[in-house]
Amino acid sequence: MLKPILRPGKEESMSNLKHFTNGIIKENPTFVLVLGTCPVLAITTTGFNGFGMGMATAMVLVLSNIFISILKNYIPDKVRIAVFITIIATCVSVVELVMKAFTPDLYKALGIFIPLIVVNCLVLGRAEAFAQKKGVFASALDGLGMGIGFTISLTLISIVREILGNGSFFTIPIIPAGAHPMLLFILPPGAFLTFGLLFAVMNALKRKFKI
Amino acid sequence: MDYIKIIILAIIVNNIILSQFLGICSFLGVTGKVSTAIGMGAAVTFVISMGNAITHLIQTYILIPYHIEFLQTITFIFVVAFLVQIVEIIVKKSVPTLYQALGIYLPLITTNCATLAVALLAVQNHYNLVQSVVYAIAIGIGYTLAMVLMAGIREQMEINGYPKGMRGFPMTLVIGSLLAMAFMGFSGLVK
Amino acid sequence: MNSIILYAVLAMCAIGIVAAIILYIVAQKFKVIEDPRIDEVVEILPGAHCGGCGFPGCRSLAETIVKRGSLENLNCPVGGKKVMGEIAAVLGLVAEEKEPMIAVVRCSGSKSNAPVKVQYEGASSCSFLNQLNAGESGCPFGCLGQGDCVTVCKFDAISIDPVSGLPVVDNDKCVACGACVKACPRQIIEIRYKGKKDRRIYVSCVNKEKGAIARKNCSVACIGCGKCVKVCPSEAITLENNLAYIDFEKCKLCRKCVKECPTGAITELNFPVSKEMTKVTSEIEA
Amino acid sequence: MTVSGSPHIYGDQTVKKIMWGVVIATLPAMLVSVWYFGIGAITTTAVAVLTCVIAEYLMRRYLLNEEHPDVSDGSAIITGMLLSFNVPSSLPWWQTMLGSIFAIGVAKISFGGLGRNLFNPALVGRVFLLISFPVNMTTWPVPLSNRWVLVDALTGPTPLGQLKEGLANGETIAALKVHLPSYQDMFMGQIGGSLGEVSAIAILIGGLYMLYRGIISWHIPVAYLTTVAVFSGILYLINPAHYIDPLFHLLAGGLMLGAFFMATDMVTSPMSHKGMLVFGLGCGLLTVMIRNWGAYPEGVSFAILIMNAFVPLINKGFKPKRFGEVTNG
Amino acid sequence: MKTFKLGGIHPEENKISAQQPIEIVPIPQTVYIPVSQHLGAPAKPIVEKGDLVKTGQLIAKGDGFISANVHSSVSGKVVKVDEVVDYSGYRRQSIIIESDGDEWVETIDRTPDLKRECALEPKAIVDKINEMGIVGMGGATFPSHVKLSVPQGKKAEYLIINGVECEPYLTSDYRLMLERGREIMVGITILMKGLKVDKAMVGIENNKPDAVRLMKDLSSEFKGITVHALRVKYPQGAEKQLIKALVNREVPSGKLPIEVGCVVQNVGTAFAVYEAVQKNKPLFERIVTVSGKTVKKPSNLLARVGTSINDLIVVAGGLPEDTGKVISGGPMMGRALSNTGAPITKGTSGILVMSEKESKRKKTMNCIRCGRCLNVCAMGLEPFLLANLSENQSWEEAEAEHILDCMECGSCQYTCPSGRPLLDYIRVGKNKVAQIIRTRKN
Amino acid sequence: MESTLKNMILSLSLISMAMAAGLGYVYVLTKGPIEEADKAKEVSAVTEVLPHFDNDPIKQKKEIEGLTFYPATNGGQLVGCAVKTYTTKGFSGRFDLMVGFKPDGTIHKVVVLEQKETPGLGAKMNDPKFRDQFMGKNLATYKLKVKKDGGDVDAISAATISSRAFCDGIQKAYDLYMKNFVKSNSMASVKADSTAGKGGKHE
Amino acid sequence: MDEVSHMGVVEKVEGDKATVRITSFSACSACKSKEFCTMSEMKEKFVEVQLKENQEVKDGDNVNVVIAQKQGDMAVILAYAIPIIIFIGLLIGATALHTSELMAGIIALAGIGAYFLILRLFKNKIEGKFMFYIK
Ligand SMILES: Cc1cc2nc3c(=O)[nH]c(=O)nc-3n(C[C@H](O)[C@H](O)[C@H](O)COP(=O)(O)O)c2cc1C
Ligand SMILES: Cc1cc2nc3c(=O)[nH]c(=O)nc-3n(C[C@H](O)[C@H](O)[C@H](O)COP(=O)(O)O)c2cc1C
Ligand SMILES: Cc1cc2nc3c(=O)[nH]c(=O)nc-3n(C[C@H](O)[C@H](O)[C@H](O)COP(=O)(O)O)c2cc1C
Ligand SMILES: Cc1cc2nc3c(=O)[nH]c(=O)nc-3n(C[C@H](O)[C@H](O)[C@H](O)CO)c2cc1C
Ligand code: SF4
Ligand code: SF4
Ligand code: SF4
Ligand code: SF4
Ligand code: FES
Repeated sequence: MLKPILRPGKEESMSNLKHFTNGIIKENPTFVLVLGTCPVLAITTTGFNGFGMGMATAMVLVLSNIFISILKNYIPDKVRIAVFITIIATCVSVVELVMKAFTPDLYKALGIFIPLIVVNCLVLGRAEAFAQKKGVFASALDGLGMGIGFTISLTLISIVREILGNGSFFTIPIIPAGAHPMLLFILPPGAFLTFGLLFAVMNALKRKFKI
Repeated sequence: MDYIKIIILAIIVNNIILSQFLGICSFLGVTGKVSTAIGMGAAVTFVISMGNAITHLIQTYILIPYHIEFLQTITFIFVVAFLVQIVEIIVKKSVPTLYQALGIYLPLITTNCATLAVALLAVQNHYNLVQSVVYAIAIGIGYTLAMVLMAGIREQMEINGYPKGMRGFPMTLVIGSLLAMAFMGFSGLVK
Repeated sequence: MNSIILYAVLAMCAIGIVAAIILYIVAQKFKVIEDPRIDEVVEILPGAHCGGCGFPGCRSLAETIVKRGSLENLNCPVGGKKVMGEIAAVLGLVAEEKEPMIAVVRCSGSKSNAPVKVQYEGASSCSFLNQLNAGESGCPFGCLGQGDCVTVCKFDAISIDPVSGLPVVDNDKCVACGACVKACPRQIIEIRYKGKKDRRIYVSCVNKEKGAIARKNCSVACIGCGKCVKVCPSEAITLENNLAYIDFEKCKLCRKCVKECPTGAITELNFPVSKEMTKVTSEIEA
Repeated sequence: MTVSGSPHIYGDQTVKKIMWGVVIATLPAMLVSVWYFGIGAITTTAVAVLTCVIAEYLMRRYLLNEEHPDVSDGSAIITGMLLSFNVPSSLPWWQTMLGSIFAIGVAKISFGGLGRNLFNPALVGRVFLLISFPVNMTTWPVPLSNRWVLVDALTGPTPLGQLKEGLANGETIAALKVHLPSYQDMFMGQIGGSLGEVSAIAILIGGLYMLYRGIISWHIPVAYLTTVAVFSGILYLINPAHYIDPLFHLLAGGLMLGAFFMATDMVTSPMSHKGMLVFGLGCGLLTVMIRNWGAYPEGVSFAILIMNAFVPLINKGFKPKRFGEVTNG
Repeated sequence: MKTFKLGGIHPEENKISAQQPIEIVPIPQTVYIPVSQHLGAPAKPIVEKGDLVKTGQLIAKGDGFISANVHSSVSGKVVKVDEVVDYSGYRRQSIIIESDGDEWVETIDRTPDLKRECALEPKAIVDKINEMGIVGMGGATFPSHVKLSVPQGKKAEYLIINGVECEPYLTSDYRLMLERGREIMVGITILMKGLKVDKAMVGIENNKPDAVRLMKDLSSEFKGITVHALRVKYPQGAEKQLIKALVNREVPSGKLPIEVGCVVQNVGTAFAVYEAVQKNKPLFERIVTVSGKTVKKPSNLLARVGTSINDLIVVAGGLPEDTGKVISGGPMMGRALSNTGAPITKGTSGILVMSEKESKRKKTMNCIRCGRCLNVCAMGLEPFLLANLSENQSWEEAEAEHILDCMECGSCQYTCPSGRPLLDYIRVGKNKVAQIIRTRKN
Repeated sequence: MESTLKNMILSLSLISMAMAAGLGYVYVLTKGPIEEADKAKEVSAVTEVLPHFDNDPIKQKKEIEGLTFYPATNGGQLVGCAVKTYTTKGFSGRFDLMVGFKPDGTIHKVVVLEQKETPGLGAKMNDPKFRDQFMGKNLATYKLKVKKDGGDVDAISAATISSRAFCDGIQKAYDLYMKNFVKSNSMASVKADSTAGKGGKHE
Repeated sequence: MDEVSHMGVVEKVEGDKATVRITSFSACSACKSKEFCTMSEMKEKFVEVQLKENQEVKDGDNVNVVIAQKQGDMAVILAYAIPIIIFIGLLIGATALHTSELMAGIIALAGIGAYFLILRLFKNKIEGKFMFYIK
């Protein structure tokens, strides 16, 4: 098999800062890459959940990126994916156990979506596209950037849904008693709708500011 | 009666895509054409029903007896990943043309979180082996239903045209929202 | 406690071995043929999937490039020199020097030059109007103005000027993919050299009728008088079927023919303003 | 002189005429609702129609970037009318407004406006309200009470709500029948319910008018109503203690309104006659299922919305028979 | 009463010229005779500038199997053989003759007597029809001798005579049936003989009861001919629909009527055949309806091929002030003209003048998916879909949706409440798809 | 690295083993805290629904017919009993409650432990407005049914199903509590039983 | 007839058969995650295509490979639907006979294996049914 040729292109010359910000805006996992959409829809019912899920994913991303970039030279190509999965699954399990121990309420709220981080294409995608090729520090930054990007979008969607659907902001009620929030927004249709409309807005902004 | 309950719940009331939000990536990604959606749906159904049987056995005969349930995530994902590979080999070995006709959908399944989730949910719900498999098949049917509906709608949208600003994901998501809304009519169908 | 760790390690070890073996078998059964360089090339390509290169998508071009191992006769019109250079660098090949090209609309039958004789009502489709009728001005060769070329352009590079009713090509956006050329039912659009400083000279007419007849419908039609052919020092102009044609590979942009043309059928673009500017040019610029 | 392709003459139906025809057809039900619910009916309808029209204008102007949006085609008016027909007359005005904006914005404009939407806007609006504001959406003023005064009206149940509640409490149909309104009241409309759905006769008049004018074809209403009658009839025969008779189902709730005004929306229903029959059949089955076994007492809105989702598939699967498709034997 | 099943519409009939007897148009000074007045290859001119010709003399010879001879319609001098702007603004090769009177070729029998018996063999009949340049008068101008030459392996059972005239306004076939019924009947027997069939059916829509009655009476004098009244419905005149209505057979998609044992000819064609075979008269004149709500004197005119359309309109009272559109043919299928100076041809069945107001199209809106177009399409197609596919340039899908089955009857566009240019786009699509299929075959 | 069989097996199994070991270690580390977290939750719920006590009710918990009872004493005196109860009649199936009873069967307080009801509807059962209406009520006199069904409970608006289920959960706890802990007060228990029987028929 | 079509490049031609490399499947080309989707190391598929009479293709040609929609549906049924039915049938059967879950599971899984073995025996017959051709 031919070795991939490293192109003296954009990525190589990217500064560490760029690695970091890349995931937040230019390759935002949710609004640009559209990866790992299940949690984006499922758990964004309160700001805390969104934020917690984002952070959990970020932890896994950073951890797995670090491990993979450390081990990258000892992995035969053919078992690459299998090893990645092992590593990622382990990181996820670790995060799972830690959350169970120290943030049990959040763990309950996120439920099955914590173990499902394993299949979030984002994590594997970063392993493949980045950690496999780059150094430990850059990989960690990349994971962190992506994780933060993911967290920001999750939190954003959660906030919108929580305010519209529950009338509260991070569980603090913000609409006067007696007024009704629009329940739809914390129910399944609201998840799709909020994401869809925010997506359209993002696209419009992107077009306007030519990002 | 129990089985009917599991089936109706899994197909419509708690539709995996429209009310549980699993497998959304494929719902957004591979619903461009009805034929694709059917192929993907069938492949997913097949893999998750096999997968559920195997994970159920692993759970009851290995993980629980040795108290290593914390390996659940790792073992299950391996089961799914390798099941896909093996099915691919088997189909290819037995009838290559068959494999050519639909082999493409298999690899996509591994990164579909529905596959892993169904295995985990079946364990969480304490289903026995048969229930677990029936559940998986029903989930698969519900998955296919949602996929096909979406694909039909998107095909029509392509012909009709729709606003530029909504092109791609936003439109798909709004349609998903209205579908989910319609499906809420099924809530409470089985108690 | 430790027994749990032991079991876990044993279980995972077993899984690891099984996995490795299965993967090994899989790897043996399905040899990977994909050349990784294809992906590299795809990544460089602009991803417009416009088909301007003659292949059904960017990936197809990438495959062909890698397979052939040379860039001869292969060109991505969208990415142009820069992209082809990058690909050449990656693959260690030489990129062909390609003059930049652009689409040119060879008709000046604007609403004032070729007045509307019959009103057309119906689908905005040049293809259909062409089937139905000679067009609103009556010129059976001229632009129909329904914008088939506009619809097919993936780059928003061509638009119908509301005043003249003719298509105008945007200098910066057009990548010379040629989609409009194929779409025009009257073969009015041509891909020509973009020219130094975007300067171009061309006969802006494709009417093959005899002069007098052509002039009946359009005041700036080429009447095939041949004056330009005589005056051209580079032998770039040919006359066939009552129609002059300037070969862009030979044309030196000397502007002699422009002054010579009695009807103003020869258009010059982006030259410094001179007194003799024909009204056509000014209109197209407008 | 003009040139254009053939044909050179046109039939006299236009979108505008069709839409205004529907508006006329809604008038009987409108008048009846004003009679029964008084000022609430008037304000709710006015708010819904105005909001829909204004929302449509603004969104088409600024979201779809149309130079001169023409809202006189009447479709937004119908959406407003039918949305208001589908809510209780006591719904707070701001909720009516939100529902209208949702209906026009999400279900219509985001798809590209008239003709491009796949789900019935008025129903989307209604379901949005039902899900978002379940309390207000299930509080039904009693007809003929407090019609012209602005105080909180007396509230009472809808026949279907009464039925569901009673069955949930383990009562039998026979026992429930005592409290349920008479069929005559249900036919005339003296029952609780959304403001436009109560009177079967008023809707029938409107429906027949639309049939007469050729605005709708008979296929969907007939298939829909027949399916409901047959399916609920079968259930009734199986267990009359638990399932009520088909006539009740036909007259109760929004079935008539749905069958004549909402399922027939040409934009969101199949195109071929065969497809329409299938569509009506599906609506009927789902309605009876949801009414009998679902959480909601009423299933018409959901049934139609769910079938809306199937329309593209129905269109694909039930094409008209092509001329010359079968070779002569 | 018989009719076809699928689809169909009922446009306003407007047969305002129905009661006008056929009137002869004076011979024009100059005639422009296009060499391509039929479907198929253009004929080759065999005269040159300066030649003297007589009325009925062959001036251009059919070139190839599907082509037809062209004869002079006046006597006089050939001025030029050149390209002349036709009704659509394109230039077509034509023979321009300056008339100097009306001297007919001697072999033509100019007596008005009916000649019933025909002694010719079938083969000779077909040859005669070929020689006389007979083409279908129903609009498609398909060379009639080709239709009569039944391909090997196929057998004709019925001759179907198309007297439907379902287009609004047009009355030329109707007048012809009323005034030349007997000749038509003889023409039919000749066609039957040429085709070697013993059954002929004449289909006439029931909005022409007198024609039905007359033809029924006449048919009793001839063996094997039956006349049928049909329920009024457009496009009954289309051959596949007519066959369905009369013999209840469906011509399979993409196939010719002969597939179900039928050959369809227009009543005008039957009359032309009569004249050609019995009277030796080539096809150089025809009946043209000139009509329209603003036309002073709607008429049915017998005019020479090559007479300019303007001349006919003058006979009918002149071009009204507020003319918006002039159409050659009927309002459903006819073509709008951009040049009224163009000549009439063998296929011109009517000239329709429309006022400015009438000629405006409906405002186009989004398709509201009402399904009306699909329910009126007599071919069972989905016009909205075909038009959309064509607009989106999805040619392959359009082909799969049988775009080529469309007969361009215009019913869909007529009914569309959104005023969508359905047929415009379908035509684009048909053209492109046919082109693609052609290149695929090569 | 070369993809030979040996290499593949070695690297994959070694990495798997290492990962398993690491994970196992984390598991062992977190096992304690996880159990504590679980227990803390139990404790806080029990504490919340009971009046002041000084024993460790968790230690004395008893399971009877699927419900868990946590008797609480203050200075050796029985001050109440927390009951972890559940119902399967919720809109989305099962949910769990913790009910605190005083020795005479009066409800001290109710909290919701775990529920999947619809946010904004059934989930409002955790609002004080709803759940606090049960404080101090004795089921011997208080009709534990929603008003619609002729009882005294103000249902959550538009969530009658959840409200009924809530009552069902409390009723279950009360019946078992009375049967097993308050044998002396037979009158109350008989009464409670009869209402429960009726309710059962209705459902 | 409805068809499913894929774009591809002719790899080699032998007699009346051509091997076509399918480049991008519609399913993948629509997917934004395809760059990351490396779970499958076999993104490339090879398809053997029966050439029509007089159909000439050569290496490197871009072609459209089609399979009839009906055949595609048939493939789905053969590869997935039937085995699932067998699987669940065996499972229920085995459970009804009171075998242990483990045994039931193994029996059912073995059943699937057997099914594919049988499929393989009929390989030639099935092969004939799924023929791709070039448009
Ligand atoms: C290429 C071609 C071949 C035809 N061959 C025959 C034929 O052999 N026999 C026949 O009866 N008609 C034949 N037709 C005539 C058609 O059936 C039909 O009558 C003609 O196109 C005009 O039909 P219309 O006026 O209904 O449009 C042929 C037409 C075409 C275009
Ligand atoms: C939509 C449509 C309508 C037609 N209407 C008539 C008609 O009214 N009368 C007629 O003679 N031919 C009509 N035709 C042409 C016939 O299909 C057919 O070509 C003709 O009858 C064949 O006879 P001919 O070759 O003698 O002209 C129509 C064709 C189409 C497609
Ligand atoms: C999506 C959805 C969620 C619902 N969630 C609940 C719920 O959590 N609890 C509940 O009691 N009712 C819920 N309902 C409402 C019930 O279906 C039913 O209408 C209601 O409980 C009885 O109405 P009432 O309280 O107005 O008498 C829900 C309905 C829907 C459609
Ligand atoms: C017969 C008929 C029924 C209609 N029903 C509805 C309806 O139920 N809801 C609605 O929003 N619009 C309805 N409309 C109006 C219009 O079709 C609708 O707004 C479109 O869905 C918007 O694209 C109806 C129109 C007609 C002609
Ligand atoms: S103007 Fe023509 S050549 Fe230029 S980019 Fe557009 S379609 Fe391509
Ligand atoms: S240049 Fe050609 S395609 Fe473009 S508007 Fe003119 S005629 Fe149409
Ligand atoms: S024009 Fe074509 S598509 Fe339209 S109705 Fe007629 S046959 Fe059908
Ligand atoms: S008739 Fe017009 S509006 Fe109706 S479906 Fe056809 S194209 Fe659409
Ligand atoms: S995150 Fe669930 S399928 Fe992608």
